[in-house]
Amino acid sequence: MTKIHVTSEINGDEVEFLTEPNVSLLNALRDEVGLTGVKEGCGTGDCGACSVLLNDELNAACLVFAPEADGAEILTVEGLSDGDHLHPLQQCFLEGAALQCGICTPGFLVAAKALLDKNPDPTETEIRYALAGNLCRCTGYDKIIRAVQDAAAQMQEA
Amino acid sequence: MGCWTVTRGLNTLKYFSPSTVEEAVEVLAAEPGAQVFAGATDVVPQIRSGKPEPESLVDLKKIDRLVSVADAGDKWVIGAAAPASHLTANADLVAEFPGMVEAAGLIGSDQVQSRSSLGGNLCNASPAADSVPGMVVNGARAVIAGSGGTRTVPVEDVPQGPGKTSLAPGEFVVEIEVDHRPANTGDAYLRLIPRTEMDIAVVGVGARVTLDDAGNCTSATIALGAVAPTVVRVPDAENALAGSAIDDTALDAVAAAASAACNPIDDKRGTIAYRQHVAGVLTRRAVAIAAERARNGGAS
Amino acid sequence: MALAEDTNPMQGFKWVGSRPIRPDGFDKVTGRAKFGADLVLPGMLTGAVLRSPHAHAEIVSIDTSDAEAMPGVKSVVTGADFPEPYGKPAEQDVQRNVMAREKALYEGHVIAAVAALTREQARAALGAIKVTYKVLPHVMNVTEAMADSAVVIHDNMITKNVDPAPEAPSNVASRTVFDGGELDKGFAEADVVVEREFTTKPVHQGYIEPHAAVADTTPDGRSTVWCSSQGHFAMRTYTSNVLGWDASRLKVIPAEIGGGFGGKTVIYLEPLAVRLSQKAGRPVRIVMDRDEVFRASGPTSGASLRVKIGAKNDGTITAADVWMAFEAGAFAGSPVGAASMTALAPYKLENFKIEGFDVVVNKPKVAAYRAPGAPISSFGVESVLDEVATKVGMDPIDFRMHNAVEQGDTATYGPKFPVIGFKETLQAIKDHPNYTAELGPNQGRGVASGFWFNAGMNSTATVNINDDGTATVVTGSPDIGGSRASMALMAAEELGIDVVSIKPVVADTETVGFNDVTGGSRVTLATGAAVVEACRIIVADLKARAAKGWDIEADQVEWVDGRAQPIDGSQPAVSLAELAKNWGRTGGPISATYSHNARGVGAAFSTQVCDLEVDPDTGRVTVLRYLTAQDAGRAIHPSYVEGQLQGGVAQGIGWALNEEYIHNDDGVMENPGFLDYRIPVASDLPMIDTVIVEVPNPAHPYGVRGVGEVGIVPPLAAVANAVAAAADRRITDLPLSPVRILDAILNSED
Amino acid sequence: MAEVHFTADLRSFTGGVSDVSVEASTVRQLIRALDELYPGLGERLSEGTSVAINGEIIADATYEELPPDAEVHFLETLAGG
Repeated sequence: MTKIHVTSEINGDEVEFLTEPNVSLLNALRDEVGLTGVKEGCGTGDCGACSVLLNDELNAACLVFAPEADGAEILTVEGLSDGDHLHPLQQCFLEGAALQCGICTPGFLVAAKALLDKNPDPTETEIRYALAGNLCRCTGYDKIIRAVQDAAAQMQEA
Repeated sequence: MGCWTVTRGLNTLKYFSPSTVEEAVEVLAAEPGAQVFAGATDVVPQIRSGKPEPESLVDLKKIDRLVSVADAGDKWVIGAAAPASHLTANADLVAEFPGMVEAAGLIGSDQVQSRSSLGGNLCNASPAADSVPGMVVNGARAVIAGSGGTRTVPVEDVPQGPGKTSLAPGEFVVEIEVDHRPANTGDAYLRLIPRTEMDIAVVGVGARVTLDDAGNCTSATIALGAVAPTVVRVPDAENALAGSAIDDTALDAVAAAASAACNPIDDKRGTIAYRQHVAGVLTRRAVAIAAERARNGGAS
Repeated sequence: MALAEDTNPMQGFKWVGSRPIRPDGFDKVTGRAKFGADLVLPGMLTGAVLRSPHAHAEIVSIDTSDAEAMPGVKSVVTGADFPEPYGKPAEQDVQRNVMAREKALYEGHVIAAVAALTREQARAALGAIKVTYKVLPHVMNVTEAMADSAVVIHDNMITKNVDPAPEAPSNVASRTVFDGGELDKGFAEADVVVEREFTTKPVHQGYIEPHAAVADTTPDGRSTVWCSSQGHFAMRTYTSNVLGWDASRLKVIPAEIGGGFGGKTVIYLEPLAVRLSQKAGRPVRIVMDRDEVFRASGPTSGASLRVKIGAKNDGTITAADVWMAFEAGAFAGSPVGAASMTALAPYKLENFKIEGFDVVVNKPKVAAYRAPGAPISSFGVESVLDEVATKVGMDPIDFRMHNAVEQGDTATYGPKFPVIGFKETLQAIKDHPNYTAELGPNQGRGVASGFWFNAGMNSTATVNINDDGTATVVTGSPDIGGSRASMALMAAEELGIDVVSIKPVVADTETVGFNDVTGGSRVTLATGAAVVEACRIIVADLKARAAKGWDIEADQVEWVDGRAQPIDGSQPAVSLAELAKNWGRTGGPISATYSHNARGVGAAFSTQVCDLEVDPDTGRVTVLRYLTAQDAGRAIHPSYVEGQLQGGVAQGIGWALNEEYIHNDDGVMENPGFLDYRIPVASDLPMIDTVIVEVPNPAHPYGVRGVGEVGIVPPLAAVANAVAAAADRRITDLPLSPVRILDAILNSED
Repeated sequence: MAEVHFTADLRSFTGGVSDVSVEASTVRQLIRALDELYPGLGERLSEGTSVAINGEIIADATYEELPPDAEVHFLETLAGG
């Protein structure tokens, strides 16, 4: 046998995939499961483009071994929206022009969701530190921070 | 215990996820080329970058004892693989050891915080490991398991130099023990990084101070990170504090002693002169914070 | 659904100036958008690249036989698989940069490439390629490279623009000089003279998406290439040149691009992927690792500068003397020319000399980075101006205002300025509350200004009217910062239909006419003007079709708010949708294409002010407030204009404070990752306040100037000037790291 | 007549002359005329230079028409980011 069989709940669906022991979850999600919304910017946990929730905790998928996903719940950017109904973060990123090239956007959305799950009403400073693991080279972060603030406010009202 | 074995050409790769310490000990005894991991924040990138691959990987996070954080009466017992995010979320632990927990909370981004652990940070044996000075000043001990049984050593005895530990083959750290702090005791950890996040410490300082009822220092411990191959205690600074009112004179002596205790290198992150100077600056600041916390009953 | 929120009736526009959701946004927030590394083709192989571990070495031999025999390996290429370098010198440089020939010229220079079934197999095969190097001495900065005793990297490099031409080769590729008036006279008139030397380190564009290319080469000798670039037409030109192919054998399809900032106007992987695919008979994908991006793709130059400026006590600059030497990397071509032309351009100057040198060193070949060269020269000039202003006792904005160029003034690079908005940016800063906000102890404020030309160049746009009354706008300009939204807005304005009825598309090299790269802040201006002109052809056509229905002359029809109507009001208006529905019987498909080499470029100016605090005991800097005012001409989509301003500032702050290439004594890069190549993170920055100044460019249909680049010009000096104010010391070497600032505080008096 | 202004780099071809008036109605004619005045300059101007005509910088300007009394500068071709 050359592959490991892994069963996970990914974005709400039971998903089975094959992998090798020393492959990262990032590579498995992209290459085996086809979730290319999970981006690779560095492969060393320094950019956050591959952010996913693993059992509700924020992780860089490039720092996780794929077999660790066996029996785990995973959320990627592809699972953020509810059908064609965008998550408030997605909507606020769009309306607030919080993306330019868009390569970092999936990671920011997942990391911001992790933040708001734990802290529904974060301060600007809390948002900035919570998202410090996600690099963006286009925006200077200004509009990203504002979009998260807007989404938090909307979700508080809802 | 989860176990997978795959073959790749002539090589066999194995992946184990033991569920008890005993199982892990057995696996490691049987698999001399095994790499244990908790957060794997260093292991995954190393493998990807083409470093020689371990023949087997052993995930310690499925062992309850390694991921639990508990007040065991006379001491805290923190699983070696418990993610830092669980430490920073534990209000009681934060209240008692704000400095030590803050140090653990500085290891990498929120993404990394879900993975990084005291045991991993300790066994990675980086001189700049943020959590180690915080553990050292609080007298933390590492409980180590191996085929010869279990032994407990002060955490500062584990790292032996960059990337080197005192662990024997087949041994791993099970948990970190920290005795409850005495009354009127506070701790603090400060580090210098060029950015506000995501950097490796250029200098890290852990400090713990115990005061008497009059507010004078009865004992202090100071440990410096990133200024020598391993964490450095600063007895001269500790002695200067003992019996003092932690006034400017004492703090000047502390800063000078900390600078003098450094044995740093010039590297891409900082120079010798910079590290020496800033070790003094941060030690002074950390001691002041620890003393303030001690005055407030240890709270931050 | 109409998404226009703040329409701009004051300017008479319905769509231009509004902030709709960008059309490509939905794909990007849901993970659907396909970037370079996301494409998968059946049977696709994975490529990997062997790179030189040495900064400078002769390649004595390469033996790939073991690698070729390894499991899963389908093809291996080396220099022998590409034509001998040919053509113009600059073309030969690209050929040699893509694949080393006789020598490896920097650590990371490509030696060979492999395609295999899996990434692991490809990696393993790289390890089995036997390369024998003869390591040569290396030179790593301009001082070393310009020394008489320096090892010469290219033995045929004779310095250009030196009279008489040198006989011996050197590492100086060329010299460039701009001058005017009489320097000695100018300095003699000065009451105050300040002279300083500066250095900067190479910095990387730092896009988050690593370079990626997929090639599928078929047995008929043609190849389809998918790449993430700032211009797929340019990638076709360069790639075919390296391969020695006719360009028409390549079809290049643009993927979404994850940031470029100039660094993706050049090729690295594409020719390797094409040849590997050709030899293997299967598609090949190559994606750089982050460390390869740093080691082998283009940073911008490190540099040494000397700047001397004199002024009278009334603030009039009387003379400026600027000397610069720029690292080009391993091949000629640093942006020292642009740095020379921009250095003093914002100011009226009679007596000046700017001398620049393009110097090769054993580092990666530099690539364009946002206003290439200008931030470096501006750093030196604006730092010295700050000191001069202080010495003559003037507010830094007033001092600049006193000397600022305006329409009709002669730029130091020669021509006269057309309508520009430099003084307006200065005034905007002065009028903003940030400029008078109170500062505490150890805090400082720094001001700097900057200039960039912007570019026009070649663009094509095709507009097709669909029978449901919508329009497809096809261009060949990759969208790196929201340009599809701008194209849609301008088309909506021209056609008079809702912006959501416009579908902007970036098409491949076989589907639309030529477009130059997305660079030089040119797309909204040049491709935008092509879209506007194509829409105007469409409107004329629609008016003619409506006229037919009314049996009147086309010139008796006007186009109002998306409808044709007789000027005399004799008939009810007919909408674009109705006209579109009847396309078949009114003259066939409704489509127009407009191509041009764009004219009417509007120059850009920016003025910025930075407030920061220096920790005097550790040298750490905290940026407290940042304000940028930039003349955009007119903002088509203000949110994305603000985004360009903010992004340029953030990159500039990183350059000023922490970013640098660090090489060890062997010429090996020590920080090829985001851990130690420290770009700003969210918690490093405050909100970046923007003022969009609008002095319309009269030569563009909507007054656009181009906004992408000039924002990165002032921050280096703005930050340095603020540090000088906060620490009471001027530090002239970048980056202004804690180590450097503390050293200055402890060891220098100023 | 086109008024041509030479940068310092080009003055090595003109013997130090910085301004010259030349009869030409396109850039190509201008370059030919300048090459006759200053042999070798034509080749230099044909490679890697942009032309600024009345202040507007144009790449690949060879066939560009020159308005009457155009002010012309030859500049290095620039790369943008």
